[in-house]
Amino acid sequence: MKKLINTPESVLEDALAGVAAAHPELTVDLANRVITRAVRPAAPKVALVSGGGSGHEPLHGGFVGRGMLDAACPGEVFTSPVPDQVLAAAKAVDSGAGVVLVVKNYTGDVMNFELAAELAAEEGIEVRTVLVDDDVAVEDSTWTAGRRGTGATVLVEKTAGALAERGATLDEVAALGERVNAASRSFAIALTAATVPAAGKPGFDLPEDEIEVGVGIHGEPGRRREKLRPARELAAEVVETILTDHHLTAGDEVIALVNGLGATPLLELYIVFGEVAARLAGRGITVARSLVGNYVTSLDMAGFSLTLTRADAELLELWDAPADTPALKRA
Amino acid sequence: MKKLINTPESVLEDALAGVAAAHPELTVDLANRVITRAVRPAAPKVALVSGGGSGHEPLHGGFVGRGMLDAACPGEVFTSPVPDQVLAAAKAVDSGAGVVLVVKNYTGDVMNFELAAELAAEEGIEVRTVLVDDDVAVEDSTWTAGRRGTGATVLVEKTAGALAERGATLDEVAALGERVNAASRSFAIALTAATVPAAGKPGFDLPEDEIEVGVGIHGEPGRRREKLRPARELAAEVVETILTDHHLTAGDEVIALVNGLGATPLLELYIVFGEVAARLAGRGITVARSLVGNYVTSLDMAGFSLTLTRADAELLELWDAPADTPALKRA
Amino acid sequence: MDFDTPLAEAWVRAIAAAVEKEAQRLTELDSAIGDGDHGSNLRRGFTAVLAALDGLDPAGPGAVLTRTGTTLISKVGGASGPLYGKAFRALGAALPGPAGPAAFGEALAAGLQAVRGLGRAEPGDKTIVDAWTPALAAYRAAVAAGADLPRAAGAAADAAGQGALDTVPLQARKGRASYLGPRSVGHQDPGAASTALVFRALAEVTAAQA
Amino acid sequence: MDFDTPLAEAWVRAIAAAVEKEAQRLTELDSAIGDGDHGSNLRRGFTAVLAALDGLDPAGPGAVLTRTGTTLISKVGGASGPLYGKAFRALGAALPGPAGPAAFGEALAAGLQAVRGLGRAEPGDKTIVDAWTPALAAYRAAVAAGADLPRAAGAAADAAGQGALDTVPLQARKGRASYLGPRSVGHQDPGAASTALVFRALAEVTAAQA
Ligand SMILES: Nc1ncnc2c1ncn2[C@@H]1O[C@H](COP(=O)(O)OP(=O)(O)O)[C@@H](O)[C@H]1O
Ligand SMILES: Nc1ncnc2c1ncn2[C@@H]1O[C@H](COP(=O)(O)OP(=O)(O)O)[C@@H](O)[C@H]1O
Ligand SMILES: [Mg+2]
Ligand SMILES: [Mg+2]
Ligand SMILES: [Mg+2]
Ligand SMILES: [Mg+2]
Repeated sequence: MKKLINTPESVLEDALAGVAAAHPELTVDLANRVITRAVRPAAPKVALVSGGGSGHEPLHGGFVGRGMLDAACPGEVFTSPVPDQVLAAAKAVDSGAGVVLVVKNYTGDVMNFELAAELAAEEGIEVRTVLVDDDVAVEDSTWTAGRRGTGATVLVEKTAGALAERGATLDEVAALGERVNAASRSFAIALTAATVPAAGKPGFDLPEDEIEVGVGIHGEPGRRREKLRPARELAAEVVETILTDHHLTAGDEVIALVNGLGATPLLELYIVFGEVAARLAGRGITVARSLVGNYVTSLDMAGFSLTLTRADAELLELWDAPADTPALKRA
Repeated sequence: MKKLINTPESVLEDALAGVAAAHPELTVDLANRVITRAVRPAAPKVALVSGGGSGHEPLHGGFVGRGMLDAACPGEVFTSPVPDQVLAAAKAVDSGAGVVLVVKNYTGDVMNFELAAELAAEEGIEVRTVLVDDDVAVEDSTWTAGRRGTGATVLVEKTAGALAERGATLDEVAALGERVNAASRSFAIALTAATVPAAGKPGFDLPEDEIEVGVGIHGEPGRRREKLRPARELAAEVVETILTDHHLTAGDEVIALVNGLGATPLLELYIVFGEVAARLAGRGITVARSLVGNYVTSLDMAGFSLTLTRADAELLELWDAPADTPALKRA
Repeated sequence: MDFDTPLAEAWVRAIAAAVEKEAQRLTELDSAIGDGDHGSNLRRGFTAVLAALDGLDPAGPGAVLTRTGTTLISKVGGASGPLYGKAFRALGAALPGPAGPAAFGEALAAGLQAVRGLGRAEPGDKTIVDAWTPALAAYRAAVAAGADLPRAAGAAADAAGQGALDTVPLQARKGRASYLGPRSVGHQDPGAASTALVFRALAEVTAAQA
Repeated sequence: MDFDTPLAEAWVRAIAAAVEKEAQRLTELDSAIGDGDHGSNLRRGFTAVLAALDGLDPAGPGAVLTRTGTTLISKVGGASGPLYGKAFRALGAALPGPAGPAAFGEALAAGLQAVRGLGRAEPGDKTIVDAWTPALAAYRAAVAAGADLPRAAGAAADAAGQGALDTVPLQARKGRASYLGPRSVGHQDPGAASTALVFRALAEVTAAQA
C-alpha cells in the first residue's frame, strides 16, 4: 500500500487538520469531527447536515458552504459517522428552522443517523431524514439492504441546499430532497479496487484486463466481472442499464454527472462523458446540465459512475442557483 | 494498461468531444483542437492563450473562461501542441489588444510556441510569451533544458487572466505573468508512474515501497528514488527543498497549491496540505491563500506537487478576483 | 458462579484482547464481502471501551456493559457500532446486579433482541444474528440441562463459532455484503465471526474464574 | 546517381515505413528517459506525411522534403516535430532540383544546422545532433574519397547508427532527458535512434536504385 498518510489510524484526524488549514471559510471542530460554514447564514433557515464514511472526498465536507450543506460529519474511512458527531452537527447549525439529514442508504449510515435523529429530537431539534438510494446496481431490494446512495447525493445536496437558502420550510426541503433522489439513478464501473488504509491492500484483486461492473463506493466488489472494453461500449452499457430502470424517454431532460471514482484522469472522464452524451442523444434525451469530475470518490479506485437525474424547470433552477463551497461553486 | 478510452490514437479527439458536450460555456474547435470561451469578452482586452500536452487536465482547457484563459490548445498526450493550433487560437481570440502565450518550459512547448509566435506576428498579431519554469527539481539549469513549468502555471493563468480582464496592456499582463512565475517554486513526489495510452505501460517501474522524488509531470522519472515515508516527512522534505531555493523568510506570505498528480485521493492531499501548512507555520511563513486538489495532473500518476508563490497585496487581489472556468471559479 | 461486576469487566477486557488479536482477520473477512474495516472498527471501539472502563467505578455488572455499549455507539460508527452498542446496552440494562446463569441467559436474549430490533435481520441473512442466535439457544439448552455459567458459556461459544462458520454458504441479505448478491456466497460473515469472539471470550473468562 | 524527386519520395516513404516498424522501440527508449511518446509522435507525423505526399505533384526533390517538413511541424508537436520539421524544410530548401552527392551533402548539412539552430544542442548533449553529426561527417568523407550517393549514404547510416549507440553513456543536457541528470546515463537517446532510422532509410533507397 502506497499512500500519502502518516498512520492508517490518524488518516481522518490528519485530513481534517488539512481541511481546517486550507479552508478559512469552513470551521472544523476537530474534537467532534464536524465541518461547518465559518460564516453562519444571516437569517434563520433550514439547515442541511450530511455525512458518511471518509474516502469519498469532496463528498461531504467539500460541499459545505452557501447554497449547499450547513455541516458535514466525516466518519472514519468507509465507516459511517457516529451519532454523537451528527448530533453535534445538528446542534451547531440548527437555527430553529429544523435540520434535514441527508443520509446515503447503507446499513451503518442509516442506523447511526437514526440514533442521532432520536437524540436530536430529544434535544428539541426538528429533524427530517432524506435517504439517498440511487444505485441501480443493487437489484432486488427486498433481498438486500436496498439500493446504495452514491452520485445522487451531490444533486440532493445542491438542490435541497439551494431551496433551503431561499427560506423554504423543513418539510419542503426534505420533500425536494426525496423528489431529487427519486428522479435519480446511478451505476458504476471500476477498473481497480480501492485500498482502505487500515486494510493495507486492495478490497479485491482484478486481473489486468477485467473490470467490476455495478461496483459500490466502498471498495466492495460489484455484481459481476467483465473484460475491459472501449469507453464507448462501457458508456453504452451504463446508460442502458440506467435507462432500463429509469424509464426516461425521448424528449426528457436530464442532469448528467460523470463522476470519477478517485484514480481516473479527468481526460478519461471526458471521453466517457462524450460517449454518454452521444448515447443519450441517440435516445432523444437531452443533457440539460452536466458535471464531469471527482465528486463522490472511493479512495484510489479507478473507474467512473454515471448519475442521471430527470430534470424539470424547478430542479434546473435550483441546480443553477448560487453555491459557494470548496468543491462546487456557482456564480 | 487499463483505461477508459476507445483507442490510444483517438484519446485527444474523444476527450475534446466530451469537453464540447459537457461545457456549453466553451467552444471547442475540433478540427483545430482549440478551446475558447463561447461568449467573447464584451470589450477588447489582452487575450491569454495557453496549451501543452494533454494528460494534465484540468490544465489548460479547464481554465478557459472569464478571468483566466481566452483559449487553450491541447496537444496529444504529453506532447506539446503544434504551431498551427496555437496560431488558430491566437487568431480566434485576438481583439487587437494582443495575445499573451503562457508556455511551460519544455523543449517541445518552447519550440512549437516559438514557431507559432512567428506565424502570428506575420499575421499582424502582437504576441508576448510568458515562460513558466518553477520546478526546483531541475537543478543546475545551465546543463539542462532548464526548469520545467508545473504548478505555477495555474497561478500565472489566474492572476494574469484577472489583470487582462481589468484592461491592462499587453506588456503589463506579460510582465505580471513573469513576476508570478519568478515568485513561484514547485516540487513533486510520485508514488506511481503515469501510463501514456500509446505506450501502454507505466513510464517507470517503482517498487511497492519506493517513491520518485523531484518527478516531472510527463511520466519521466525523478531525480532520485527513496523509500516511502509518512506524509509529514515527505511534506517537510518538499517544503525545505523549495525554501532552500526560494529564500522565503519569516513574515512572508505565500499562496500554496497542493496539487494532486492524478490518482491520489483528495483525502491524502488534505493530509499533505495540513503537514505543509504546519511546516510553513513553524518557519513563520503565512499561507495567505491555498488550493488543494487536482489542477496540473500527470494522467494516472499518484503523488503530489507543492507550489509556493510569494504573495503581495496585488497578487492576492488578482488571485481573489472573479473567475468562471470549469475548474476554477471565484464569486 | 454469578455473573458479577469483576466478571463483566474481565469479559469486556477479554473481548478487547481478542479483537486486538483478530482485527486483521476480521478486516480480511470484511474485504472479501464488505468494505474492509470491521477489524479496525471494533479495535477502535474496544480501545475506547478500555479507556472508558479505566475511569469507571461500576455499580454492578450492567454498568460495565452499558458503558461498553455507549462507548461503542460513540466510537465505532458503521453497522457494527450501533448493533454491538445497542446489544451491550441491552445486556447492561438486564443486569443491574450479579446474575445467575438463567438471568444471564435472559440478558443475552435481550442483547440479541436489540440487534434484531435495530438491524431487522432474520437468521440466515448472514449477519451477527447467525452467530448470536445459536449461541443463545445452546446457552439456554445447557442451563436447562443444569449447566453452570462456565459450561453454558462454553456451549454458547462453540455454537457461536459454528454459527459463524455456517454463514459461509449463505447469501447475504442484510448489510453491505448483500450488494454482492450470489457473490457473497462462500465467505464467512465478519460480524458473525466477531460475535463468535465475543462468546469465546465469555467462555474463557468464566472458565478462568471457575 | 542524383538525388532526384523519385528518390526523395522513396526516401520519405522508407522513413515512414521504418518509423511504423520501430515506433514501439522508439517509444520504449523514450519511456526510459523521456515521456514515452517519441515513437507515436513520429508515427503520427509520417502517417500525415504519406497522406500529404499522395496529393502532391512535386516540382523537385526539395518540394517533397519541404512538404514533409511542413507536415511534421503541423502534426507532430513535442520536441521532435519542430526539429525534424525544420530539418526537412532546410533539406528541401537546399534541393530545388536533382542534386549530385556533394550538393546533397550540403543539404544534409543545412538540415543539421536547422536542428542546431532551433534546439541549440551541442554534440554530446544526447540528442538528434549526436547521430546527425557523425552521419554528415561520414557522408562528406565518403564523397571526398570519391563515393557515389549509395556508398556515401551507407557510410552515413553506419555512422548515424553508431552515433545513436554512442549516446548510451552520455548524460543528457537538452530535452526532457536532461531532467534526469546522471540517471539519463545508460540509455540510448530516442531522437538519435530515430535519426539513425532516417539515414538507414536513405542508404536503403539509394542502394535499391543503384
Ligand atoms: N442489519 C444487520 N443486522 C445484523 N448485523 C448486521 C446488519 N448489517 C450488517 N451487519 C453486520 O455488520 C457487519 C459489518 O460491520 P462493519 O464492517 O463494522 O460495518 P460496515 O458494514 O458499516 O462497514 C456485517 O458483517 C454483519 O455481520
Ligand atoms: N534541443 C534539442 N536539440 C536536438 N534534439 C533534441 C532537443 N531536445 C530534444 N531533442 C530530441 O528530441 C527527442 C524527443 O522527442 P519526442 O519524444 O518526440 O519529444 P518530447 O520530448 O517533446 O516528448 C529526444 O530524444 C532528443 O533526441
Ligand atoms: Mg464500513
Ligand atoms: Mg512528449
Ligand atoms: Mg465494514
Ligand atoms: Mg517524448
